[in-house]
Amino acid sequence: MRISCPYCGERSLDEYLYIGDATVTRPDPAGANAQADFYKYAYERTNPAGAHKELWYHSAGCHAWLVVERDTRTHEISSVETAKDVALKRNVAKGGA
Amino acid sequence: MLIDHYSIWNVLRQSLKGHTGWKPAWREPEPKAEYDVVIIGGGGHGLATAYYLAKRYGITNVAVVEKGWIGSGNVGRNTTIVRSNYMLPGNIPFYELALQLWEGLEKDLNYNAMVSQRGILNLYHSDGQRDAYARRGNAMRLHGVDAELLDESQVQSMYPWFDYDNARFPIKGGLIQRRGGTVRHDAVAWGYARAADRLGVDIIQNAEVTAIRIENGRATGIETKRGFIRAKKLALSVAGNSSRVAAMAGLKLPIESHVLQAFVSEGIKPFIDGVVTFGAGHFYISQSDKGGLVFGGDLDGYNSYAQRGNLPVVEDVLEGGMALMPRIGRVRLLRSWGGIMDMSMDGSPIIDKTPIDSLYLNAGWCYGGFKATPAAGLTFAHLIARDEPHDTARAYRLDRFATGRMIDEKGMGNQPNLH
Amino acid sequence: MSASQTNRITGKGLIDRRKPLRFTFDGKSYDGFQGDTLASALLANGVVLTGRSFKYHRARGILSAGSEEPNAIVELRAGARREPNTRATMIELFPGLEAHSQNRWPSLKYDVLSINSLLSPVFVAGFYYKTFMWPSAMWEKLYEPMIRRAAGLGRASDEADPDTYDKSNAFCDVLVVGGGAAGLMAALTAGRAGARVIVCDEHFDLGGRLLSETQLVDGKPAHDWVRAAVAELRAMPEVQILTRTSVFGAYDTGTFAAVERVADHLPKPGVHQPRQRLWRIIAKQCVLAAGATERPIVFGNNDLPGVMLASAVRTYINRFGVMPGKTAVIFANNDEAATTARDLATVGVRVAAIVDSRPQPSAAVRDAAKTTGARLVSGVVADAKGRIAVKGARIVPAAGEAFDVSCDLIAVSGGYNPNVQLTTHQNGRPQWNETLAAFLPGSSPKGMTVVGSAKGTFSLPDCLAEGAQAGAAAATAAGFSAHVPQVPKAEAESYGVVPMWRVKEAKHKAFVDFQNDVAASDIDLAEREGYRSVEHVKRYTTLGMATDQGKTANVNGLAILAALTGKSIPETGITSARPPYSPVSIGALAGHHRGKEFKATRLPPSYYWAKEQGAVMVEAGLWMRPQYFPRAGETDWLETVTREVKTTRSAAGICDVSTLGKIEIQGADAGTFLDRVYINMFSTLGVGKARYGMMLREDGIVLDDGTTARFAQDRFFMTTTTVNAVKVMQHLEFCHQWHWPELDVQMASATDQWAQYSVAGPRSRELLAKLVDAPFDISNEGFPYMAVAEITVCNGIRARIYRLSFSGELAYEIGVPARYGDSLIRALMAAGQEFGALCYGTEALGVMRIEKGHVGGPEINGTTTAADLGLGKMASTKKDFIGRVLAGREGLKDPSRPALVGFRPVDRSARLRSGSHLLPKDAGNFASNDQGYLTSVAYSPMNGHWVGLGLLSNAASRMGEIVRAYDPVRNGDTLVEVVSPVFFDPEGERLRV
Amino acid sequence: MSSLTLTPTNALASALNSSRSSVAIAVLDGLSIAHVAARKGQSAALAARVKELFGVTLSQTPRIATGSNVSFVWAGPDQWLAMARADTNPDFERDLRGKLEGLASVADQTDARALATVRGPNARHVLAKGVPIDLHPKAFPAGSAAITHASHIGVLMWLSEADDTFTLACPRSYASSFWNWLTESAVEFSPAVGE
Ligand SMILES: Cc1cc2nc3c(=O)[nH]c(=O)nc-3n(C[C@H](O)[C@H](O)[C@H](O)COP(=O)(O)OP(=O)(O)OC[C@H]3O[C@@H](n4cnc5c(N)ncnc54)[C@H](O)[C@@H]3O)c2cc1C
Ligand SMILES: NC(=O)c1ccc[n+]([C@@H]2O[C@H](COP(=O)([O-])OP(=O)(O)OC[C@H]3O[C@@H](n4cnc5c(N)ncnc54)[C@H](O)[C@@H]3O)[C@@H](O)[C@H]2O)c1
Ligand SMILES: Cc1cc2nc3c(=O)[nH]c(=O)nc-3n(C[C@H](O)[C@H](O)[C@H](O)COP(=O)(O)O)c2cc1C
Ligand SMILES: [Zn+2]
Repeated sequence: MRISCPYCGERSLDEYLYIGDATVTRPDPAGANAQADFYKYAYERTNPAGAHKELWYHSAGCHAWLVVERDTRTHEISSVETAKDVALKRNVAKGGA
Repeated sequence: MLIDHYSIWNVLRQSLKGHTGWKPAWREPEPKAEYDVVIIGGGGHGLATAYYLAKRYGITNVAVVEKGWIGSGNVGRNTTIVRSNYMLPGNIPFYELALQLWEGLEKDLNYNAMVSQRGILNLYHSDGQRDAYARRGNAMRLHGVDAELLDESQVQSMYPWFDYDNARFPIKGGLIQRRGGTVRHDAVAWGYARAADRLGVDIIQNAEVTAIRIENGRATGIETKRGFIRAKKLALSVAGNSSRVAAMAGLKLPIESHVLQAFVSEGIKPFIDGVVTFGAGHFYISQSDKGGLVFGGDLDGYNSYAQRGNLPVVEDVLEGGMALMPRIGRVRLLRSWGGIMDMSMDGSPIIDKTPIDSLYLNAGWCYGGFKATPAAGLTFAHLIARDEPHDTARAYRLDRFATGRMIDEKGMGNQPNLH
Repeated sequence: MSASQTNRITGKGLIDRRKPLRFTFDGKSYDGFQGDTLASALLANGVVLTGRSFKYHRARGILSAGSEEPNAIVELRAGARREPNTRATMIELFPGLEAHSQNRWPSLKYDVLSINSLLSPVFVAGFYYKTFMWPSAMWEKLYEPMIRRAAGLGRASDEADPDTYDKSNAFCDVLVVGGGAAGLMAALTAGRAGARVIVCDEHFDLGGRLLSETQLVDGKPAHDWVRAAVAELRAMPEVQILTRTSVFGAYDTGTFAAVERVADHLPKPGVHQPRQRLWRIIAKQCVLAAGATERPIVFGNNDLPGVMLASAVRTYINRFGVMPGKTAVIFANNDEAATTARDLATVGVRVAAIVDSRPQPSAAVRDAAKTTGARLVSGVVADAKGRIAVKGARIVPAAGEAFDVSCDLIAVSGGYNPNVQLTTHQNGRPQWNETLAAFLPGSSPKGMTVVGSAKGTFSLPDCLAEGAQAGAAAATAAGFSAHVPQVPKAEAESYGVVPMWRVKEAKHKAFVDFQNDVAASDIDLAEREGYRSVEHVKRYTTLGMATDQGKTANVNGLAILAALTGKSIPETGITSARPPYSPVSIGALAGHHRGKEFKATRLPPSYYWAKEQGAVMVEAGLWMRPQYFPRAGETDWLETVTREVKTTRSAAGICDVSTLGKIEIQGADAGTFLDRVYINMFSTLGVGKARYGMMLREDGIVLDDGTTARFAQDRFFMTTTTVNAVKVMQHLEFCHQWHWPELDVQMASATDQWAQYSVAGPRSRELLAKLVDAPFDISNEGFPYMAVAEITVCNGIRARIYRLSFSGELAYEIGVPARYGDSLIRALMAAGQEFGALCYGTEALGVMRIEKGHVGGPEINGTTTAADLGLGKMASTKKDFIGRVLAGREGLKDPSRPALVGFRPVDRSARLRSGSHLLPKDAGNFASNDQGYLTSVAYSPMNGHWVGLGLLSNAASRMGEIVRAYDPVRNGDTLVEVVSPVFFDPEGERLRV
Repeated sequence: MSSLTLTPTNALASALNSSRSSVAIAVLDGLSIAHVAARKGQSAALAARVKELFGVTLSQTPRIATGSNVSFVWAGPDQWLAMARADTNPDFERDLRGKLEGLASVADQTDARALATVRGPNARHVLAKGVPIDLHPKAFPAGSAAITHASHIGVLMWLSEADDTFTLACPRSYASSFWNWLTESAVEFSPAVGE
């Protein structure tokens, strides 16, 4: 499997580390149900068979964290974005809402 | 009259008649409209659960519903290691129960699954690893389980041909559980299937479950490729597919599905007697009774339902193999394959009721569920039959992550691919 | 020509008759030629019996001429280079080649275990599952050893593999797998377009079937065309030809694995030559032109030596100039019978009969029978006759009486199976084609096109045309402008297959899987017993599980099963092929990474110096660190370590701590960032100060600890533990990029930049004073505990100095650019000489931290919280930080959770061991009494006895209690007293002086 | 004032002394190296400043750009390794930090890496044995850079703009293993060694 790092280009699996689901984001630690929210964030996974947004780290490359959308049945990758860009957009969305 | 009982005498008798007199190992029944218990998943666990439900708890109106052929999942693709050399109190008694059940399995099932207690040796390469193994071995001994800590010379006398002289991480010794060993994987599925079938359990193959019916907060049946089947109690035992099937009931689990590869070499004359795990890389190995070296290593590391792996792990595993056993350089890899496993968030399994009435869950076995098969079947059957956990499986609760009572042998936390 | 090569055909074949080669088989010497395989050379010498089968020890000869060979597998070479299960059909002959038959005793001809063959009615599929159950203890003692003695085929070498293996990465626009007609045409076309092309073929010559057939291409012998094509390819700078190279795996995103047998055709690899090379090929496009494999027909005794695939018969004749028999019977269900008959007759083999199982033998066959004078029979060969070699065939005509024909060769063709394996490695399912009676590629991996007979295109002109088209299309897809060229002319062959899977008239055992001795009757039995899925049949009978992976067996087997269950072949389905396509040596997959090079080694700056001192080194992760520095006369490590500790605590000790992870953290928000990743505050840390910090994982468990210094408002320097350096960097980058990208923070690893030494002990200040340059004030007032500074040492060398102490002594850490590390350790030692300073290793480091009750790896083990380690109070309540919320879960706050305390033996002379479990004093050895364990122990020179740290339930209320440290795996059982974890200088006075 | 003086040792040279064979590769020494990372929102300003100071356009893609006495090789998003001759730039990191104040974070890397050069017609064959990226001139033309690994050891590498020389920088502590791999990979081509 090869992932295209937006910075480095296409590289093989062994340059990357995987951490998992990118659809969960760190909840508000001051929220009313912080502990329940953090439990869900840290433990509950959709674990879909199909399209999966997930976080990869270009550990042997540029050290960027990436959000990769990949089909868990075929390993086919449909998109790669940097985690930073996704996070900035998410934060804007949060702030804007 | 077809013959049912397996014994050398019947085999000899049959050999004179071209083996035409054997009764099929299991029937191929049409699904009934309703069962007392429907078990989803015809793997080792599902079949064992059915068997013990019938045998120990007297519940025989049971169906095991399998999407493909029985044994097509991980029970048919694992590296066959059985052992109870765990460290934590939530685990040891459970796996020890399993090991004891293995020890009596053939007679129980009248099926030879070739339970072979040839010993499992975990090598250590540093003082820290030694002490960690001592901690584990001591925990085992406190539970009445056999464990011995070996030094380098003891390991040498067992396996003189490991790399001792030129190793990057020299072998300092090992922890051995002599009662550990291997079991012929397919035979476990077949043996349980046959024994369950004889007790009246319906084994329904090629019947993928596509939906779970829930009425008033209660699971009442399943939609399958072969029609709707009503169930008084519904039990999930689908290993690597737990999240997919649980999602049919609206549940999200603390589980990810990952692929683990396994490997077999060409058949060669046996020279590896027991099971060995390398402590300085991801590699473990045993030799099958056919002569193939059966080995494996680390997970591929990413969520996958593809049931196949990629090249980096293949190389990583074989690097470990050559580092430990430089004599296998000219032995050839014959086949590699993958299995999809439920990797739970603490590396330990879940046997529990779910928030949905009459829906029971057996999941999260990671790469260690084969050895658990008899105990998983027995304790899950207990839970289903009695509606309360079996004593040895009490710790395997679904809510332990929310309460902070994880059973984390490796200390890797909520990152499943590291367990 | 050598006299022994009685079956060599004069003037035929592509072997080099000027290069005779001598070899031995089972100790007997023979001659062959350069260009032979072991199989062709054996046949040339009239050797027909090559091995014994796995289970029944039946006589086995050569079936094929390729990598599908199930029968003729031998042990090659001897000693450390002994190589089991090697296909004689793929071994290139080299001078001095030594091969042995396998799985027989005492000799190939008289094999005692061939008695198994008589017992074959007993040893049927599933035999073991029904037997050996009683008494159960006998399994390991008797039955299994018996079974294992008979298991396996060849023997692995007893010695380490002496050869080296290489790996290489290759990238191309078009990978062509297979260099037959279709593959060559594809490569030529793509190559002409300028694409980067790699052509792999597992044989030592390109050409595929063209080397084996007498066809004409453009009016000339096919191999002339091959030669020209290869020459053209070789002249193209962007084309790489890899012969002796099997592409064995098709992985995701155009990744292919191939193994090149670089030196297997030589007696041994040349100097600096690897034996084999693993290629990782990344291809934009792949043209799979892997050809097709002929399948046998399942008739009685069809495993006898002398039964040979028809295509192999032609290969031996045309390519190797070998006559595989004197009198032949041909048994086929397609037109290959015709070609085979002609080729046999041409070289003088008598074709006694052509047996065509089709309802109506084709015109081609009728014609061939006529020209070769063969008797044409519409019917089947029911049984081969003979004991260890074919002596005849029992033929059952479609109409009429069965009769026998004597012969020593039965050439069979049951039709072709396209080699679709590589299309299925990513779960593609082949599709059944009724007309061709074969599985053709279904969905292939992205970017792969299948051509030629691998796709079921069996006629040469079509193979060439398809190759050209696919080559052009692949080059175009890779961004080149390619033209489909005029393809060379060739005549189309006819095929006309009509399935014939199993000869029902067989009287003898009829084999499906030759190597694993799976007979048709085993499939019958499996089906009867309910093992009706094709996958069950495979596993119950072991059909297709031998070293050849059923290349000649699987389709026959499933067709037989389909007939039994009454299902169609596509309903029955085929078992999956998995990598590798053909077996690959383990050495090749490991490559360079074995022995000392298994993993990279990291050397700390003082490494070479420490080696000079005779230090004992220890692996610490990838690092090699000095463990202790023994001196002459010291009898054991404990004596050395005790001296190192005592000297450090009384004078000065120096330790290389460069292995600690070091991270430069800069930016306007660096302080804020640290506040969020550490449980304690860092934004408030003064410039010129350091602070001990602890970080958690999000699940509330401790991740790592270390000190972080502040050199400027916006510039911090973090240290991590040695083992967690990489993990922490990854974690920080995750936190920054994913959680808080809005923060102005930049990070750079500095682990390798700084050589860092801890200088500890009461004389450490005096020692360092000799190195630091003026005007730096190293006095206690000028540079107090937890101060840090950027200074110079030894006349202007940049350095960083930190007043930190892990040992509990007055201590410093001094860092210089790593290139000065070697020099600095020498300077420190020189400066320290007058104070009696020494260098200490990881052992003494550990002893001193345990004496001080500092937590280390055994305590920060991925399951402990800050509170467990007695550091819960460090957590700031004024802010959020990673791990805070989940650390609040009830289970992690449970007071009965084991927490850190110290232990000392009641009998002060007793030794403690880490990993001992803690039980109440008078409690029995039961798990229910297990209350924790010792994490770290050391002999404390300062206390004069062993001390330990451990995790104990309800620890806080148990000070002074006596408990047992129970260590049955080392026969230990020691009474210990629960004490404070700080064993030395509890007030911390020494480090502040 | 101290009477003790320190002298530098090169990590690869130390490894070379203890290595098994020699190759057509050279140890590259004598560079001052600093990690330069743009401060938040300062990329453009940093680029302008660097252009003004050194006449180099900072590459936003994996390339090396060489200006008057200083080269900047891309080292990650918004990060570069700045390199200059050590003899004329002894205080390179501090100078840079001063010059780029407010625009970039600067960290000394002079000692963090061991550098080797590989050149010649077989350079790509040698490197292909461990470096998993496409080094074909079309895919990796002169001036290209990459962060990747070589035989499991992290490297930052580039192909010089001037001649066909690859430079590989590995973490200093890995120098010995790196050297073993490089020499073993090269030995097939009977190479020569230089300093
Ligand atoms: C490569 C590998 C090596 C391993 N090595 C070991 C080892 O050495 N020792 C050890 O103890 N453990 C090992 N394991 C783990 C062990 O194999 C598993 O934990 C265990 O087999 C899981 O239980 P099971 O047998 O019930 O699972 P499975 O056999 O996977 O059974 C689950 C069944 O559910 C079926 N199913 C799924 N979805 C549906 C649906 N929707 N409808 C109907 N049926 C469905 C599947 O088809 C499957 O047959 C290994 C696993 C792998 C992959
Ligand atoms: N008369 C017939 O009906 C009939 C039937 C089958 C084939 N043929 C003939 O066979 C030829 C088919 O040409 P083709 O090019 O398709 O096939 P081919 O058999 O000529 O060539 C395939 C080549 O691929 C190689 N190969 C296979 N798998 C490989 C792997 N994994 N790695 C590396 N190499 C591998 C083989 O060594 C072989 O050289 C034609 O000459 C055709 O006439 C004729
Ligand atoms: C313990 C064990 C031993 C195996 N031995 C062999 C073997 O000798 N030959 C073989 O072809 N496959 C062997 N296999 C692999 C199976 O053929 C098959 O690949 C595996 O069960 C997974 O199924 P799949 O490849 O059909 O997905 C073995 C599998 C296991 C679990
Ligand atoms: Zn990258």
